Amino acid sequence: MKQSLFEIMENTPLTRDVYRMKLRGDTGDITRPGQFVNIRIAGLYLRRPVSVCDVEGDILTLIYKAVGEGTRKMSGMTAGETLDLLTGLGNGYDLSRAGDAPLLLGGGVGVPPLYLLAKELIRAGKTPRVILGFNTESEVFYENEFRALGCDVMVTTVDGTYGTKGFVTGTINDKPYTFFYTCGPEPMLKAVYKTSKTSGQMSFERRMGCGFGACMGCSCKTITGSKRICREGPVMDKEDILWED
Amino acid sequence: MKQSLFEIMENTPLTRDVYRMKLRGDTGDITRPGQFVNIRIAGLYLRRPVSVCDVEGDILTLIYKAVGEGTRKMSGMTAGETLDLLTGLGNGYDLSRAGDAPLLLGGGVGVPPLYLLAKELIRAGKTPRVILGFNTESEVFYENEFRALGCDVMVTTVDGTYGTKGFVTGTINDKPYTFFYTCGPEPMLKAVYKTSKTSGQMSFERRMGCGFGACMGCSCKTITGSKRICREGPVMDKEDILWED
Amino acid sequence: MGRLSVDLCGIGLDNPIIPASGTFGYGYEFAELYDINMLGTFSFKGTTREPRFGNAQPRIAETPGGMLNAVGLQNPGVQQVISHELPLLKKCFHKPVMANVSGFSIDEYTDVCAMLDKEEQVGWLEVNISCPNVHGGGMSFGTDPAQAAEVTKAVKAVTTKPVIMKLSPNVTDIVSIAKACEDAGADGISLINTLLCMRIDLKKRAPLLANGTGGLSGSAIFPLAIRMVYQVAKNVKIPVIGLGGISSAENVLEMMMAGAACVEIGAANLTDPFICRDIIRDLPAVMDKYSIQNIKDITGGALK
Amino acid sequence: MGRLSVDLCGIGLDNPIIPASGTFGYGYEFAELYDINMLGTFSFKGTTREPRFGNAQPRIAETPGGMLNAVGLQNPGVQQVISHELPLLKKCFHKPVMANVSGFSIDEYTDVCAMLDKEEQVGWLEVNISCPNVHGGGMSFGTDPAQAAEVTKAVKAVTTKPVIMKLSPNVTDIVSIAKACEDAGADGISLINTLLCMRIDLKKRAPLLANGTGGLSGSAIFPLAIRMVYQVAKNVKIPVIGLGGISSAENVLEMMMAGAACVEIGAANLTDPFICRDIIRDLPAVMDKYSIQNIKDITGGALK
Ligand SMILES: Cc1cc2nc3c(=O)[nH]c(=O)nc-3n(C[C@H](O)[C@H](O)[C@H](O)COP(=O)(O)OP(=O)(O)OC[C@H]3O[C@@H](n4cnc5c(N)ncnc54)[C@H](O)[C@@H]3O)c2cc1C
Ligand SMILES: Cc1cc2nc3c(=O)[nH]c(=O)nc-3n(C[C@H](O)[C@H](O)[C@H](O)COP(=O)(O)OP(=O)(O)OC[C@H]3O[C@@H](n4cnc5c(N)ncnc54)[C@H](O)[C@@H]3O)c2cc1C
Ligand SMILES: Cc1cc2nc3c(=O)[nH]c(=O)nc-3n(C[C@H](O)[C@H](O)[C@H](O)COP(=O)(O)O)c2cc1C
Ligand SMILES: Cc1cc2nc3c(=O)[nH]c(=O)nc-3n(C[C@H](O)[C@H](O)[C@H](O)COP(=O)(O)O)c2cc1C
Ligand code: FES
Ligand code: FES
Repeated sequence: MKQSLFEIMENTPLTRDVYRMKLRGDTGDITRPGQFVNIRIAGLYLRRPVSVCDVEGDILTLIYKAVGEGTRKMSGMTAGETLDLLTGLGNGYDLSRAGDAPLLLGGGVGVPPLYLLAKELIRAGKTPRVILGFNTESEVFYENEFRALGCDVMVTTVDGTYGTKGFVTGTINDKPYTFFYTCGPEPMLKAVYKTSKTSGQMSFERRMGCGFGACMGCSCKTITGSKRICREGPVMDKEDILWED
Repeated sequence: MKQSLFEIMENTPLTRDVYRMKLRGDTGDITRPGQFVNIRIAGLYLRRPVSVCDVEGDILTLIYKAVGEGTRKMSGMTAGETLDLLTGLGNGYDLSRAGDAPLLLGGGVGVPPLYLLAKELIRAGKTPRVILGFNTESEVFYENEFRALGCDVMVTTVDGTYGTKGFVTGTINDKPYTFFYTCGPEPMLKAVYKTSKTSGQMSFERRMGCGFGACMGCSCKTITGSKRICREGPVMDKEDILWED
Repeated sequence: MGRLSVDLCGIGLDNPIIPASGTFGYGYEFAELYDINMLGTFSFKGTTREPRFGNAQPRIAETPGGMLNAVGLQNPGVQQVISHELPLLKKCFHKPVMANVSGFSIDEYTDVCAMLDKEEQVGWLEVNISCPNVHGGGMSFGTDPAQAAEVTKAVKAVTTKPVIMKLSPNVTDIVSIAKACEDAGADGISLINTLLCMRIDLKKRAPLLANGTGGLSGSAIFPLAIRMVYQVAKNVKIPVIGLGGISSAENVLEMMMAGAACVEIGAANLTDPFICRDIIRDLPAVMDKYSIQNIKDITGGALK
Repeated sequence: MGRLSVDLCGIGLDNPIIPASGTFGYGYEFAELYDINMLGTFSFKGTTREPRFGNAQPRIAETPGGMLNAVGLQNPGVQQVISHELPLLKKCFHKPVMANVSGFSIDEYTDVCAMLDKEEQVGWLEVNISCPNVHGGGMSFGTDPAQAAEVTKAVKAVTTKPVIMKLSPNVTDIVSIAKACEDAGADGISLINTLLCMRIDLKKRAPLLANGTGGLSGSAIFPLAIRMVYQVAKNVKIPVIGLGGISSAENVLEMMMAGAACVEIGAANLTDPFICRDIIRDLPAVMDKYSIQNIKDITGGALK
């Protein structure tokens, strides 16, 4: 983990309330796709956790949805401003388990961390199949970016206004896969857990006090005992998950 | 009183820790020298009161010393940023009592409100004598600005490194005057109160909750009863003052 | 009856927004800024039997997310309030007003309440019991259920107007105080008053406020107020007025969901004199966002 | 002996900076970030007899100038702390450490303290009495002087190490609790623990934390902590550790002038993991500004 200042290079809307922010800074501690950063925002007490979407040299890409006070403040920031980030947080996805035909399932703002994952899988010589789920056409983002990487991309929308109508789980078993990686809202993770036919890894969200293991704010129960989402997570093995309700 | 946004046009140091800030905005409620504005500063709960140093059309000039969190934050602001101001606060000096030979006595950051006062007195055909007191040479500011207005200016420094050595009260009775106006730290006001030979008006500072008469945070006892420094003040008649210790 | 209307002890309010005592004077300063008749009502400056200058200077200090005050109940005394302030108030405000009463003995409370009871424009008496009881050992009336009940009973005996007991948060068990007031006949409860705090002047190595301690108000105390309103609303049947750190329409909804029938807004008026006007303006859109048709329906929505 | 050194119950500290329990784990996570041997000491995560998972999710909420937590004393239980955590701690920290102990009955306190008493590296026992007494009606041990005294006496009987009683701010009269602990033999007092608060989720119309209420920490409570430390320090002779909302070297000086012999820093570690290191670095220059030669000389400087 590192604490350092990043300079905003770009902050542009991808949809009505989803933004992409590119920052320049010390990315040295970011070692795996699926890790996250924790962002200090002036006027707010707690930092805000956001997944790493991409890293290229000293350029870090984040994609976030403006949902509350913190992310709304972020959406108003402009190039040249600096942000205090904790980087290198969380375990990240384990690429070694991908097998030959990995499947990536992203829902809404669960899509971003899969981008760096896809990139690394392709670098490792695999062609991931990617299913991106959104509510409606106007919310779709990053389809082309995944395609440009060379992935086999499919988009689903709940209302059918774009791509295939339905949830990502509707088409999950259309083609065979060796392992799955997913990130998205918890109901989607549950559905993937139930429908998936292989082992896999899922990334979770929790309200966080620190983001680096000090406060026990983010603990969850798993098959192998209590784990901190910020440290032993956010990525959990399918086999380890204990749904609490 | 008005609440409105002002745009910073300029924010430059006059000495090591005294800054002049020029702002553009709705100055319509500023009617008298000696009034003040109350400034909202992001991250701080209470506004910060600062005297009006000058108004020309929609340009407001403030001079402030960086002493604590709020004024330090102000000193880091740059042209183009906006500030939320309450304007038109306080009673201001009463020009009608000046007589033919008004005397202006300013100490440190008590100097700024006297500038607009001097300007208005000159506009009314009078030539004020002005004594500006500072601790030491490096803290002196606005001597030339007062001279440029056409005032008869004298500077005193406590350590004698510039102008006349001593306090403003050391030279107060060197020439005759019809009325005095003063602003500065409370020990100076007390000294002026004791040494002065005519009637006069003095401007006070108090920690303020609101700055516009709502909280009773700034009350002081006077000969004619309790008064709010922010509303019935900050300018008080010499005859009305009751020193509390 | 609009979407914002609520009821407080049988008197209808156009909306639940009430500037809090001590932060809105007698209304006429704010009437220069906007038409204060848009408010639900307001609670005027705490009134005592004799005129009080209040505490020595300084009386105000800044804290993270809030402010301390040790004004010390400066007010011109009940006679002057009736003869001088209420006539001025009447000129700019045409609704029932809330009279905030303080006292240092039971007698003082009853004397002041009896006099304000005769004033037609006074709709409610809000009885602030956070002052120390000078005849009862100096402990605040509001920190002991028995004393709180005694004030309530005494005041109820001298007025026919609804009596709202205003509670202090500086207690171990807020529910026991609220219940004691309810059992003694209170028509409503308002809470919270300020939280007793202190700042120290590093240069002087002494408390910053001349009084030593002061009361904390502002955003910092909002979550404390929510907890106490929630606990009290769960345990009493009379209406609760929620206050403490409210500064937005969202805060108003949160306080009402915690159990408040309406809300008061204090320190926020001091840093943003138009805050009550703006909150009233913002409420309908924020209610739409959370699918709230009539605001009165959400009172206590979060109580389980 | 440097300018920053202080004494805590007979054990010297290189400086008065102590990360607070629950915000610094068992130290080894922070040891990856900086050399934690620069600290005065630190207080490790609250330890109970049995392992505890703690409360359901969510456990964390943001508030103006602070945060709520309802972690619920998650810890692996005293046996695991001794067998697993303390050996890890020993590898990265070479000074006496403060053991923070919690309990839901007198027996639990004494069992845990007796076991930790045998650990050489434990310098002080910090006994957190803000948990409810499950055998005594559920009221927190820390809200009643008699119960606070009972815990103190029981713990003192099973250990020879200095016992520091950690007080809850959720009380009417903090001085009476502190004095009861002192009279029962406590060697020191630390305060404040978190302030009981609540936030409500507007979408769900329910408390945001699964537990309903949570404890407020962070800057928002700093002036409350200053007031309580001031009042307690004025009335007890044993050393007081001041904490609550400290996040700068200036805050440290203010807390010590209010009467603290040394300070703990809690929530600030969570949002700025290097805060303790930075405060230790900043202190000498800030002391120069206020003409302070040795920091221990300012303890209680503002008490009259
Ligand atoms: C490991 C991790 C990775 C994440 N990655 C992304 C991402 O790549 N893109 C993205 O848009 N969002 C992501 N989120 C969710 C994001 O953190 C929240 O949307 C954000 O914190 C909301 O802050 P706010 O101030 O706008 O909302 P508010 O509702 O005002 O926030 C109030 C508090 O609740 C917390 N909070 C609110 N929603 C969430 C949530 N869903 N998860 C965790 N804490 C929450 C906030 O952090 C804050 O402490 C991630 C969350 C986690 C835990
Ligand atoms: C009517 C009036 C006019 C003023 N005009 C000027 C001016 O023209 N130029 C100038 O440099 N200063 C002026 N001051 C003083 C100025 O308001 C303070 O220096 C400033 O508020 C300090 O804020 P801070 O955050 O930097 O200091 P901090 O010490 O961090 O402030 C903490 C709190 O104390 C209050 N406070 C601190 N010092 C003073 C003070 N001397 N008077 C009132 N409140 C104080 C602050 O407003 C704030 O609420 C004036 C004060 C008043 C009352
Ligand atoms: C300057 C000031 C003066 C106050 N005077 C009174 C008073 O006279 N009577 C009273 O009941 N409460 C008084 N209060 C308390 C407020 O009415 C309110 O209970 C408290 O400030 C919490 O609400 P807030 O956080 O919205 O300010 C005063 C508060 C402030 C800030
Ligand atoms: C996440 C979290 C966990 C805590 N756990 C404990 C604990 O186990 N034992 C304890 O005595 N105090 C605990 N506390 C309280 C802190 O030690 C401290 O008393 C309080 O947070 C106030 O200080 P602060 O404002 O600097 O955080 C905890 C606080 C937080 C924020
Ligand atoms: S957020 Fe603090 S331990 Fe995970
Ligand atoms: S500062 Fe509020 S009345 Fe003067």
